Amino acid sequence: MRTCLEVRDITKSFPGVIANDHVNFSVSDGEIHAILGENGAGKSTLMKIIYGLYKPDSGSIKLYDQELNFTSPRQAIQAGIGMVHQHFMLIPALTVAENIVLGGEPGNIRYRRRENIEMVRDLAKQYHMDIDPSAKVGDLTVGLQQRVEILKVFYRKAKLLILDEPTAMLTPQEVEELILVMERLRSQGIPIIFISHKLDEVKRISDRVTVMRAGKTVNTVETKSASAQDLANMMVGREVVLHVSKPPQEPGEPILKVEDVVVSADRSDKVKGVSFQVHRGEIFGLAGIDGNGQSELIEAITGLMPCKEGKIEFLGKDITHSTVRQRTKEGIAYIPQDRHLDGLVLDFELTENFVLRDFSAEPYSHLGQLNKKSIEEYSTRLSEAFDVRPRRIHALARNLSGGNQQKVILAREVSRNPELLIAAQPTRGLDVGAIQFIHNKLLELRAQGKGVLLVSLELDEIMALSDRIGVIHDGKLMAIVPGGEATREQLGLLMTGVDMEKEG
Amino acid sequence: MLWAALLRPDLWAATLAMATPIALPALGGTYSERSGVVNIAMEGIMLIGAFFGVLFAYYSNSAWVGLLGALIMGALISVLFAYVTVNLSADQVIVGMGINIFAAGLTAFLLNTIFGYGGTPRTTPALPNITLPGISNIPLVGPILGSQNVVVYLMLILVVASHYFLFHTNLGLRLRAVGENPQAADTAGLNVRKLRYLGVIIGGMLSSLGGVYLSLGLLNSFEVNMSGGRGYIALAAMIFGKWTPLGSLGAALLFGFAMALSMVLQGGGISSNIIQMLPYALTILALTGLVGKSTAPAADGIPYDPNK
Amino acid sequence: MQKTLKGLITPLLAIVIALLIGAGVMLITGDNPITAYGALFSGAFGSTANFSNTLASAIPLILSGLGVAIAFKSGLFNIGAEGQYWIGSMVAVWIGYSLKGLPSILHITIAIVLAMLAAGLWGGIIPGLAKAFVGAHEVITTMMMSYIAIFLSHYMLENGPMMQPGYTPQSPVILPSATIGLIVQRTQLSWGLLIALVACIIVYWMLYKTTLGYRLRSVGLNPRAAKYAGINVPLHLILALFISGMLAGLAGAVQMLGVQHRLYDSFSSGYGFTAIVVALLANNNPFGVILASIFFAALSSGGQSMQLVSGVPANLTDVISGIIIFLVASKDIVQMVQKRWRKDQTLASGKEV
Amino acid sequence: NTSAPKSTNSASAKKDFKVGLVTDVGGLNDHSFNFLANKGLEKAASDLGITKGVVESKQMTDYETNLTRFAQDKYNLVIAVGFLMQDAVEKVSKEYPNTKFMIIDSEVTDRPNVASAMFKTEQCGYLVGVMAGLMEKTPGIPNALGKNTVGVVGGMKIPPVDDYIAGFIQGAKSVNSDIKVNLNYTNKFDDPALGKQTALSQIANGADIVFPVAGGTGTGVIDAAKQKNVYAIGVDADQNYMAPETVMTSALKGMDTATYDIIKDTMDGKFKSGDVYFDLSNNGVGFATPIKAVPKDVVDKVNDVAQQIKDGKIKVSNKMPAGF
Ligand SMILES: Nc1ncnc2c1ncn2[C@@H]1O[C@H](COP(=O)(O)OP(=O)(O)OP(=O)(O)O)[C@@H](O)[C@H]1O
Ligand SMILES: Nc1ncnc2c1ncn2[C@@H]1O[C@H](COP(=O)(O)OP(=O)(O)OP(=O)(O)O)[C@@H](O)[C@H]1O
Ligand SMILES: [Mg+2]
Ligand SMILES: [Mg+2]
Repeated sequence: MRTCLEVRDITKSFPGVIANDHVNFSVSDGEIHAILGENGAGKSTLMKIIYGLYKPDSGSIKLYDQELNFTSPRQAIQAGIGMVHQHFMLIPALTVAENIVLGGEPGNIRYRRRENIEMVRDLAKQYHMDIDPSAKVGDLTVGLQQRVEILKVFYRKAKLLILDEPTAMLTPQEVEELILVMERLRSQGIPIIFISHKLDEVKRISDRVTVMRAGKTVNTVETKSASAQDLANMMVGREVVLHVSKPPQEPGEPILKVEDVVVSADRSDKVKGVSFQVHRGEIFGLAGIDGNGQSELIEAITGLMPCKEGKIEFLGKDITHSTVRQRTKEGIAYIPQDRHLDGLVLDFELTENFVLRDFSAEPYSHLGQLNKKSIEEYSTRLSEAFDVRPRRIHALARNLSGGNQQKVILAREVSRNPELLIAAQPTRGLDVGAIQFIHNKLLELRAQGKGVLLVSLELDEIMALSDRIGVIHDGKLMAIVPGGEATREQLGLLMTGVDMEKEG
Repeated sequence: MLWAALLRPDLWAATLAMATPIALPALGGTYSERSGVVNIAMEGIMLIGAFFGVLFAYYSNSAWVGLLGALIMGALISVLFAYVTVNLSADQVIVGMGINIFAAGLTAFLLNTIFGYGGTPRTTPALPNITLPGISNIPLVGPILGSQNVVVYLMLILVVASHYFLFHTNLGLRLRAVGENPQAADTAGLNVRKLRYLGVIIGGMLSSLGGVYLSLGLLNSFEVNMSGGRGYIALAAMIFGKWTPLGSLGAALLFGFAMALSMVLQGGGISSNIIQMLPYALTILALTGLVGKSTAPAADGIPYDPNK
Repeated sequence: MQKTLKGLITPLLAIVIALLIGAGVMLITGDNPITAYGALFSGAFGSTANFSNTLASAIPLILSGLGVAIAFKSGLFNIGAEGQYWIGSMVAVWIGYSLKGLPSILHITIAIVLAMLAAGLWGGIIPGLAKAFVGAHEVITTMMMSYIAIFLSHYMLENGPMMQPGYTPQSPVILPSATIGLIVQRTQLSWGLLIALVACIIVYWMLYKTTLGYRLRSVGLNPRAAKYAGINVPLHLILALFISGMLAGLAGAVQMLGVQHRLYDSFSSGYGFTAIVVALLANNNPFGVILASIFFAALSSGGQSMQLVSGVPANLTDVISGIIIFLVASKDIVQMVQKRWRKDQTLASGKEV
Repeated sequence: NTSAPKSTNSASAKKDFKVGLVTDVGGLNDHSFNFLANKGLEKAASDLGITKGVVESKQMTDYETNLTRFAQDKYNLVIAVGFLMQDAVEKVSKEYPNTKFMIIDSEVTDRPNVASAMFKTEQCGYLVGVMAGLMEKTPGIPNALGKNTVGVVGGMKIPPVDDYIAGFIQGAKSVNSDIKVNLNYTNKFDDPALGKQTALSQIANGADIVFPVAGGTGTGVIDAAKQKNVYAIGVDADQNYMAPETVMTSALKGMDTATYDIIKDTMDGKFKSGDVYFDLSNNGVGFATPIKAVPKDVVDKVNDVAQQIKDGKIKVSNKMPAGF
């Protein structure tokens, strides 16, 4: 088989980091080549170099024996390289169709609105993706946005595909669809570079795996020849435990009671009467396809959105109409799903982010004046306890990797010693090591007799951690099943709105 | 009195005439900000256009040459603006304020050194008023639209054309994309820098045209600071119009109407100072009552450096 | 220390380049740049009196610049400092001449506090409420309120309630008890300078050392995260515009009580827009605001002395300050020149060896 | 006062005689008093050989500084243009008793070293008002609209503006009691575009003579009259050159000659402190020769009224008539 892409000795450094350090690997025609590595290993940087977004400091890249010297993605696109970016490269204010054709619009001067919509509809159908081409991208759920990102690449009919974590936001069903498409493309001889933190996906579909660690390529192996455990060990450079061990535990009294809650946004009800309870010493998992009301539900519980109907009780007190500040004081901690949007002030120092929820409480402030010393002490303590890297408490949050940003939020919320932790997508985009760390923290809270409400799109995560699982669909709770008994199939069906008991 | 005033066609003609020097720079700002470059320099570029329009018109003895010269000067200063904001990632608001101060000083300085304190020569040709034969005879519409300065018609055409350009052409789509998310536009293969230059330069030329309207359209002379804050009002009109050409025109018309009305209503015993608050108060009322939130293009004001 | 020095290189170099361009213009128009710049410098700093007057003109810029900076820090663009300045001026003067028989300290304090309150409400109430509850863009509302304030001051003085009976439209002179005294006699430098400096320290302390400053800054940087942090975002938007307006109002009050002593019928003080430039050039740092204000004050007063001595129109200083702002903002141009210069130097020294 | 130079015979003495001029914030381009005062100063420099210095103030607070600068530099006479400088002149003249000051358009009394040049512009306003009133009554004037309406565009409601306007209205009404006067203030002195629109609106409302008292804004008013083929009346200086067919006459305020005269008097040691009034009787104010469109009998009548004012038979007030 012909070698399609050949990467030789690529080096790229950013101020303070060498993101790629003499990286070598190659991709052949008709191959799905996975790249594995911890957060910050340099995978995305490498892909961006191939795509012409970054200029390497040194090294060479060849596409079919032709040396590439891209200075912008325009040339990469012309050379037939397509890339799905880890952080969406979408324009929220434009429609799906506009996003997809942008840069390669058919016709000359006039933008052909209707034709483009039809064309995108056909394209989506061809790849079995259900999407409304005239919807505004900003109104779509992240899962749907991910589809747009993928369709953009298919529209350009690339000769080499780069998929940087395309499955992070997809439902299991969508992942299956994507895998089918990838296999189809492979059979057409189109090579694919595939980045994912999910070892089972990598095992299932890739032909070869290149593992990166700290900017270097550690090894390239045939996928068949390595087990998931081998791959994980290679990535981290030591032995890792892949499975969480959850000791059995009797739940205590209820700590959070949600009764017939209705939440509405943009003039329609997003949560349509949901009731459940979270007990002490319990992890309650909320499973569901993105956009079925889980964000609105937790924002109503945390006080970020008003509750239209129903009642929320916490520690026996009615908090339905309390402010965020009151709820925080009562002992609700919250890890929001979008760390950049809600969880952090990126241009604040770590110190300021560590006290984001408690800055007005003693000892971090006294009579309205911030207490610098105690904030610094607290920050240092948290940085060490949660292994936040770098260990500089005066660094700006913006300059941390996603995994470390997540640790800052986790540290802040867990250390407040809350009675209830609401964790929304706490491990999204994190590597196995970081995921493991976070899972252990959640289990620690459970062991201490606190309540945990876990919201995740990852069924594996939900199933591994939850004592009970509530499945939400279209703003309604379909069922609550015991964690130990749930199966993927059962949950998957419930998530799509199929109620087996009624049907069966 | 108000009713009688509203029925006067000259009120509406004045509305259009007063709206023009606001609508043009507002339209200019729309181009620039749609491409992601915050433009607060409309006031200064208007002065540049107004002054150089007169300068070129006087020495060539042709108002059209003056117009052309003003557009070129507007484009030149915009290239400079684009260079430092797009290539060098300079703070767009600071540079814009710098241009405003620079332009006010430069035009006053040149006026005094070239023409002296007495002002620009009276023999400077002006841009013609045009009477549209078909329309000027229609009652009501005729007195309003039938005979206006050529720049007024040009403005109306440019607003409609800009609407078409921004929202119905491929290039317009690209320009907007760059202002919303330059990185996404870059990865889609667009040339972010070129598109931003395009937005800034068209914007500068339109602001300059607004200045030309003041100096060569309405008059045939230049006065120090004759833009009189219209560039800033245009900034408000652009925001009010939600960064769209039609919206900007609408806001400019509202403002022009209130200005014209405050002119007509004077003399009823109320202090002219109170009456002249009308345009500003009406703008606030309309904004809070009708329009509400208007959101800037997402990447407006954010320099794009692909290596960051 | 070294960092501070390094930070000063860019502006200094920008000033040099802009002055060179200005010199080029003067050579073209046949003026002598050395005389002109000599006059400019000595007009701004050349004597105790000149330096005092430069400092005096910097005071209103410092205060209104601080106001604009606070708004920027809270994510808001207060383009209406001019109007807030006028409101503060009106109230201060009114209290200054109408309240009789008060001890000086009390009189001054009342005038200043009420001026600040009024200007704060002017900026905070309508623009603030409209921003917080309708999302109305503060650029529009503060600008419009500014024009309204200016017309209001015309109204007050032209046959209005504040007009001094007599020929000219101006207010009565404030009473001696409301007058802020001079630091340097026979100049305009009043103890208002102290008020301005103290205001800088307070604003710095407020922004970086208090929970209020923390709230304002987080609302400015990320309103969603601020809401998540339990901060009442609409309230703090209003508060930011209120405080911003208070400072612009303080600028007016200090100017009236310290320098002008009565209100005149005039178009605009020009402080509003200069304040924006001051805040931006200072990168919204309260202490940077002091330097930037002195710089603009020096250019303005020096420019007039330049016109007097050399006949070069004072407008040229606007050209020069425009270029300086331009260059400071585009740091890279200055750095390019800097590198070029270094290279030339090393080349030159290399040749010598 | 003994410090004034006694003789101005030698050339060096003339050169040593230094006159400084401080403009108000309107600057030298104001088409009005700053411009005219400077014109007088320039004439003095070229005719009398004095040394001149000019500063344009940028802010209200610059007045005091700029006046002081001249005084410190030992200028013999310092001219302050505009009533806004009254406080500054009062203050600085006290600090520098050996320097002579002249203020235009404002009264500074009780200072031995300050002369206040006051112009009775209500008188020339009255005369052009009479002319306008008669024109409106006279049938057959080309381009007249026949609505017996005139328009006045004021820059701001301040004395130097309202004096003219008060006189104008009284004059017009004195010969034509039914005449309608549309009065607008632009509240700006430097916005000719606004001036033009204001005048256009007045013309659309029937005005066929417009009278701007608005500095640079007024150039737009004249432009509007020219475009609509009606008449305008110039202000301060003879503005006929702006539109020879349109500007039928101008109300003149001799600030240039006043400035020149006071400089000359001061040089000759004849500086007189206190109010110096400029009115019809000393040709300090007046009106420019009307164009041909103004009938001879109208001009005769205006000249007649002028004589009556000089003789004190007609008293012109600078108070606005009721209703305005
Ligand atoms: N634009 C940038 N500026 C500075 N540092 C950067 C930049 N982009 C990436 N880095 C740094 O380079 C390193 C590699 O980042 P990269 O995004 O390539 O990691 P990754 O392997 O894709 O991680 P993840 O699995 O989290 O996506 C990290 O330390 C990151 O902080
Ligand atoms: N999020 C907020 N929104 C509005 N005002 C607030 C907010 N947080 C605190 N305040 C008010 O600001 C003042 C000073 O804040 P400080 O940090 O001292 O509050 P605190 O002592 O924590 O208040 P409390 O005792 O109510 O918790 C307090 O009076 C408080 O009411
Ligand atoms: Mg990555
Ligand atoms: Mg407390």
